[in-house]
Amino acid sequence: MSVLVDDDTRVVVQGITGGEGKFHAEQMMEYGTNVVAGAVPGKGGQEAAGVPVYDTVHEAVEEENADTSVIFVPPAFAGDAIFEALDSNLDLAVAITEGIPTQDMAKVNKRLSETDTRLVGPNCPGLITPGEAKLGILPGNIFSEGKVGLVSRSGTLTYQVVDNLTNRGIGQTTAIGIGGDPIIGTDFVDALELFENDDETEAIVMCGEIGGEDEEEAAAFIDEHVDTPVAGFIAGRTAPPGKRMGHAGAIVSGSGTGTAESKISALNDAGVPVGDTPEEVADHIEEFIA
Amino acid sequence: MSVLVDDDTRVVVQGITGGEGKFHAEQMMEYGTNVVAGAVPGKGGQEAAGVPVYDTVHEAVEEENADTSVIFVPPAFAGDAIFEALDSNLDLAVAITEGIPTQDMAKVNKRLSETDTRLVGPNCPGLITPGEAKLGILPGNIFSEGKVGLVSRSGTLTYQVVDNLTNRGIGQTTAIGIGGDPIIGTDFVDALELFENDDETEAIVMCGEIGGEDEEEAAAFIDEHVDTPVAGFIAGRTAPPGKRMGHAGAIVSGSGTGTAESKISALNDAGVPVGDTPEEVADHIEEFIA
Amino acid sequence: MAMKLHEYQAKQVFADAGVPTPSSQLASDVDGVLTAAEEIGYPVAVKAQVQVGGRGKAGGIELVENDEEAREAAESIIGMDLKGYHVGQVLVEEAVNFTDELYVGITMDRGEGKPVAMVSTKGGVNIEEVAEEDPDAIAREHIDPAFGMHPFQARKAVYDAGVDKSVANDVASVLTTLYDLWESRDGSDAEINPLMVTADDEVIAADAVMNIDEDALFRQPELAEMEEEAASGGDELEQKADEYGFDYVRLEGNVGIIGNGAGLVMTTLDLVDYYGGEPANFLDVGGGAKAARIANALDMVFSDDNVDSVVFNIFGGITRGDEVAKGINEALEQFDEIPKPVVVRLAGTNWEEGMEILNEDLVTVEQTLEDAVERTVAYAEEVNE
Amino acid sequence: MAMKLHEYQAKQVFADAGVPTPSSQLASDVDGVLTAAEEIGYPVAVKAQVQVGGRGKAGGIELVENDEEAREAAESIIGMDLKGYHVGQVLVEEAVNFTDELYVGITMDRGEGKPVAMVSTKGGVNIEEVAEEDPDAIAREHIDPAFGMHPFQARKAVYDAGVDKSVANDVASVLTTLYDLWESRDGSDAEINPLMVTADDEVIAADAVMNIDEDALFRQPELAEMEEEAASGGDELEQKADEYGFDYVRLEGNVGIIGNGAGLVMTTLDLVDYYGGEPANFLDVGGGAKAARIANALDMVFSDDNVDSVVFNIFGGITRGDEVAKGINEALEQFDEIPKPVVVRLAGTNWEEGMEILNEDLVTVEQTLEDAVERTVAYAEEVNE
Repeated sequence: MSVLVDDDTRVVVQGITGGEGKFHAEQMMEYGTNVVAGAVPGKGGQEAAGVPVYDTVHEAVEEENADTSVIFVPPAFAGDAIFEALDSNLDLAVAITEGIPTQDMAKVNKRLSETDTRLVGPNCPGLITPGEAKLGILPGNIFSEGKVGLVSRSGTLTYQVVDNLTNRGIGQTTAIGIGGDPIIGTDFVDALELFENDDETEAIVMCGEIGGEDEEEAAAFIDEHVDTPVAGFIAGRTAPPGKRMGHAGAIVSGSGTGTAESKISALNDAGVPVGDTPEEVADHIEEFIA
Repeated sequence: MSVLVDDDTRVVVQGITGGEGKFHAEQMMEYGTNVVAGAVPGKGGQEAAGVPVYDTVHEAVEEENADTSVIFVPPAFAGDAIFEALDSNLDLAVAITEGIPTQDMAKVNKRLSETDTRLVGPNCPGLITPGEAKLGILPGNIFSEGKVGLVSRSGTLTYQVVDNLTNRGIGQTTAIGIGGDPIIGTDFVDALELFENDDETEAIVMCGEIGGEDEEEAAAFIDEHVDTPVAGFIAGRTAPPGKRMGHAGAIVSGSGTGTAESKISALNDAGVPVGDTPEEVADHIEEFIA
Repeated sequence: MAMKLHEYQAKQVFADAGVPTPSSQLASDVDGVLTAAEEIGYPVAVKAQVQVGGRGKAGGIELVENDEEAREAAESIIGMDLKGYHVGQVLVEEAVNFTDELYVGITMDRGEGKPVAMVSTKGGVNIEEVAEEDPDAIAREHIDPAFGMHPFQARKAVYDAGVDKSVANDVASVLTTLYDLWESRDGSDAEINPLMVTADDEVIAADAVMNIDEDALFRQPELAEMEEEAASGGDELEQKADEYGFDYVRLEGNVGIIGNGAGLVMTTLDLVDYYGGEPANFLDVGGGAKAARIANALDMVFSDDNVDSVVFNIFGGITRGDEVAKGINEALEQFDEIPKPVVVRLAGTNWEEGMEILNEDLVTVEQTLEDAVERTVAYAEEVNE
Repeated sequence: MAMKLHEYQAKQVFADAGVPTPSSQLASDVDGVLTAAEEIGYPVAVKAQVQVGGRGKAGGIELVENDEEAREAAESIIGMDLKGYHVGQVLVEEAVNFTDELYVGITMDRGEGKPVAMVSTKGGVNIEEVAEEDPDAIAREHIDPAFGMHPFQARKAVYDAGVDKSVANDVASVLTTLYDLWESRDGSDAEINPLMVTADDEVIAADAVMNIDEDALFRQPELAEMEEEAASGGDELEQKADEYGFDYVRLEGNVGIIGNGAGLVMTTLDLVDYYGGEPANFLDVGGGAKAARIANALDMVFSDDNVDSVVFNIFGGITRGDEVAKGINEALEQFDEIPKPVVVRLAGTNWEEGMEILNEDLVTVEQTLEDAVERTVAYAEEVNE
């Protein structure tokens, strides 16, 4: 088993005729993902990356039974693309696009409360079930099949941690990059719940970073609802208060919550060991599944 | 028993310092309604109709435990007043105001799908549980306590039918004027469901009129879900197609649905006798509860 | 209810928002038409500016190639009576060469309680017929009024309708503009039919419908001004009712009807029919009418030559029986002889006070609706015997 | 991230939308200040136009009564270094007599994923302190972004905050305008602190904050133009990073850090600290960087005199190891002697290709993140021995 994506997933790629969209559609297919269609307004009837292109996501769903969309649409149009995906009765939409205006995402967030479609992202690397399928831009070769679920706000940090696991022969059920934007679809709690309910996932890695209170909320959720052992990592311990470091999320408010200390102690209180280095995270996981 | 309103209902009147608001607040109290507060922006701290006025509905709820609002706010501000009521954790809001722009009501309609507060109206006379309480502008003296539930799109037509019933000694559990606007809160189906689930209601009168398809939908609902006997009346049999007669709802589309014939035959098919005159409606009800 | 803009007004509103429209000029006499045609360049269409459908079939639209034809068209159209409406103005408009005629429209779907955008490739004809005979030929997209129309929805409607790719973007953009106008101007309907497609893949609004929610005119001052112009034309009595602020519809019969509340007035009409009479009108005085308003209503119905008798049916809620009685007295006491028999039935709020005030020498009083209608129908029959 | 408007720019935006603001003029020299003060009339405030908080305490705001004081204030403020920012311009502004100072603001509540409107009667001081010490003194109203702020919500926030009835309507109206601006201009924060209340119950925006979502600047061309002006000031290296388009933060230490992806770069900083070193900077080259961009990054870190050694940590996803290696070679091959030791760790996409290309004479290569950081910290220590 795995969560959200497997080799039955039928993918439509929104923006498949763009450079990035085409490249990653091909990469996904190479990895084994069942990409069945593209959707690009005005390009209906063409072919891209070897699959038919439709003018609308709805057509791709009707004609090719797509159940999942991966969105590579430029930021100015990505909010609309997500709305289109959410209107198309998909199970899952994964928005890779970075730089979507926050107000567009606030509106998307409102719509998410009205639909059954799950959103992962935006500004995320996507997700992967090793050996089955990947949705997004993660480098497939560093992942391996196994029993560890991974959820992370950061793209390359995910790769780092996965690399540490894979090098020790520890494989993954599914890895989910939830993205570092202020407003995202699937959050830590959602992902933890999915892994907790997945029979095959025997341990969970959660990679957070400074800013916001999502890690604190995740800790509270773990405390109450998660029996699967969790190891954590928090990036940004040395970030000075008030300085922005990349992600809009990574702003230290200066007060109680949002700091690395606050997050680490919340996780520790919930019984989650937090590694000082990525290697230490792998150590904890190794103990869990030993 | 009764539906939606009884002598425990705690009413806040929005617009209580206006002419109509004050007059009808007094009329309601005279009838026995438990009016506990008024809400008028900027008039907080004053008193009107003998009850304290608050700046916001929220305050009236907090301070006086109001659970129901009756709205007498001019049409330009009534949409906002309804939004305020729907934001205040009330059980029920009754909008009497006529002439609210349709687009305002479309937005209200959207919000209704997100809240547990019920709306009756707008552009309606309100509702009454005879002998207990009335919400709105219905002339209390024509109603009498009894076992007939009444729901109607039209104000004065309601009075006419109630008068016919009362004159024969047939009383009412509750009478609900749902209003004749294109977009309303509580519709026939909602009201029928309430009466069907009310132990004391032994028969139902449903007064419809031409335009829209609400009566057809109500007929389908009665067919499937209503065991309580229903008698119907449809105004507008002689209205020529394409002519507007008052209510925006009363536009005959010229084709299949929306006409008096369509509505009457749908009701007949659902086992609902439709009177040719208000007196005939009373005849049917008399038979039902004989 | 809706305030209907004239074609030329709606086109101005659309053009101001960036929708391509043909060049055109308004004219109210033959010289005006000739000057306009000259400036625009033949061929031009001469189009009667009245708010009724089917102007073309009724002779209200002519395509002309030269001065002579233009003069003929102007003479025949200006001043004509078109389905009861006097034609005072015509729009002289550039004739567009088209390869396709589309339909785009926004309206409120009352059943869903939300706006709906519609697109069809079967424009240029009566869209109601298309809706009836081939409903799938119209693509429909419901709009969430809190969000407004998402761009993908405009595209989806256009692609679903099967609009050719060469103009799909432009049509989607017109539809988006149309929605924005509909929303910001409190439209009840906004339509372009036909939206013409030219040989070089341009789209152009060859007709324009914009109806405004009358309840929202208070916040649409520009459009409220247009209403002054738009209101011209129509039945004289209906114009008078407009001035008085009555909901009034003139009908074919001879039994005049006055009441309060649309449902009750419609019921009174139905009862007139039930008792063998023919309603002359629908007149709703609305809620809370005072004496003067009641008198105006009676005055209106009396001015209708077709009316032989009048039934006055008031069930008071916020309308008070004493005010009604005063108004009836006022209206009737000015006559030496009552022109048409009036039957009055008062019920509800203050009906007893009303009965005391009412001058029963001038009217016939009945206690029930049924009796009042039956008596009025009988009076009308007597007149015609 | 947010683009911050200067006070004078934000005030202009607010004033254009109808928010009352004091009369004011921008000046960049002493004469300009005197002329402005003359025209406005004493007393005036002379306010440094730099985007940092606490300008008053830092000596960036002076209230002056006459020419002499104005000259002194202008001379002391113009050209001063205010918390690292050069003051090039001052706003000369009418001094407002106030009886109360309120706070009104709109921002995005990230936790709720929706906008929030805030009102407090404790304006005029650091609102963050109020938020911490007396959170109930700030009334908060969350806004549904699909509907926008309902009028009742503006009123509710104002009444909940305890704003005096005499100005409640005006404050609600300012709050509504502020929300509309925040929404239509893609604000991240829009604030007025203080919103002054005068003795005759007028409200006036004595300060103005307007931060714009940088991701939305593409659809805010007017504000993007203001950014040109607003961007002036700040650390030289940070300005350079802005030009290059890097996410860059300068820190106090001596270990230079370059990497891809915010989380991984922050982790690299944390590891530098973990191994006993001190990070000199945060530099994220972003995703998919090509060789030239990599070379720019190295150039930037080299230009920081504090830097003694550099760790280059790339985990390729869409960034390719071969491009990174090319960029490093390009940057380093121009030196006769490498100015500061560079440790490189490449992983992920095309890392083997990268290792082949990389000129290992110029850099130290490590296989793991931990080893790379440890080595770099050691190099930095060597320099300082």
